[in-house]
Amino acid sequence: MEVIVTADAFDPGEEANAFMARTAGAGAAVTFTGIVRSKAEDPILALELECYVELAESQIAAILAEAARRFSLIDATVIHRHGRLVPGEPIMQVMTAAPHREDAFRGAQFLMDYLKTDAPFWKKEVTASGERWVEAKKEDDAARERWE
Amino acid sequence: MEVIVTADAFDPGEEANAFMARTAGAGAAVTFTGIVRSKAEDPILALELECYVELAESQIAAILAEAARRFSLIDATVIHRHGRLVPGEPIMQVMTAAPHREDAFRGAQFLMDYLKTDAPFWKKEVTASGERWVEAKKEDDAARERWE
Amino acid sequence: MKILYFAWLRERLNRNEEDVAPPAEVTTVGDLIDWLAESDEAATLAFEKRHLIRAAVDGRLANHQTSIAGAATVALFPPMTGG
Amino acid sequence: MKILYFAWLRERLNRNEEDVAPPAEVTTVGDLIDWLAESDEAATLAFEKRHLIRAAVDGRLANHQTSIAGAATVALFPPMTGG
Repeated sequence: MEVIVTADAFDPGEEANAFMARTAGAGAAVTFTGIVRSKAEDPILALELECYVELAESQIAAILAEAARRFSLIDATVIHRHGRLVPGEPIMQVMTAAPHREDAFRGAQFLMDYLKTDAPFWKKEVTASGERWVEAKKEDDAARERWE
Repeated sequence: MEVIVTADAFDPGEEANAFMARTAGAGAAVTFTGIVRSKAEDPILALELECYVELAESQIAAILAEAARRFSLIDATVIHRHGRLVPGEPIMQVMTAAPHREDAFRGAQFLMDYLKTDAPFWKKEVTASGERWVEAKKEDDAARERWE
Repeated sequence: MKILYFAWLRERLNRNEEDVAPPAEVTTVGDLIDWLAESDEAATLAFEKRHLIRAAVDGRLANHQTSIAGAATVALFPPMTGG
Repeated sequence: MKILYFAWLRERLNRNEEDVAPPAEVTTVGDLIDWLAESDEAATLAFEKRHLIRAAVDGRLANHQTSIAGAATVALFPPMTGG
């Protein structure tokens, strides 16, 4: 179980390989990568991620422990960046390993749904015409609630 | 949309990076990697994957097209090995990219469920005491049926 | 007509493929399985669990009711276990 | 007691953190928000959408009913948008 909250860029594939290398006995590994997206009709120059680092680390550790317990994960890792990112850059990555695929998938989905609503990060989009804070989405609350 | 049916080993992280590099505009990428598993209580020496290559390629292409349609995937790739593999080696990998995470996750799960039951591969486990064909699982049929 | 065999069906029959010329009354995959099962003792045994045999006709997944009229290649195999 | 602010709450208040000494009757996160909102005009505006303010007390997520008795650090922030 590993939590990495960092201002540094990471290599998604390299991290996935390192994760799988240390996860012996798993038949299934799922990786989710969140990427800075810029829509053609409404381009952004950058995404600024603010973070309450100490709380992020403890919250993610707690969510990981709960995911491991619920879905019998052999291992799981969350990497989450903060600071200024540009379109195309990976924001965060969740990796899960389990004996069978359904647990690996559900573990990763659970982690994502909780991270969206319960990890102290705030996104601000920087556009040519100014800056705007990303609003929390009702769908994210609903997605999280399905696990209650 | 890419289908790779091959006897050669592949690098899971490198393939994931290449996939993400060619998938502009996606906010979410999901990678599932299936790995040869050896249980401590019943170790295997190798996994032999037999394949009807032409049918595998056309079937996987059809499943990919259906997944892209259902889940609005921006891109998706399936890599599936055949031949002799040893424990710890990646057997196959599914990658999906979508604007939002739920579609990327569901697309990858859909692909996995269909590959399990509808792609012409057959697994044989080689153990110290002999060889045995892996039997198809009822759960896999059930998993597939949820999408019907 | 070329028949391809895979996995334990291939092993039990001890051949990867064969060319056959089934009689006119063999019109479906199911008919073909029944006809092949009568070839010899190995075939009778190999096709014993008839309901487990899956098929593809000219490179498309098929079932026991699928017609084999005009088919060049029929593949027969156990349930798939890929992924 | 140290108060930390994040995201648009931090921007509207124009400060990352501050040290405060709330009176004895301020016992919960909700009380603290109401008390801070009275500090000045910027604070009144920043805390206007009271129901949107989330909190953590000494590094644990909290709600408006959570006690702040003996707390060293209270963080206040808008709904989280990570992941």
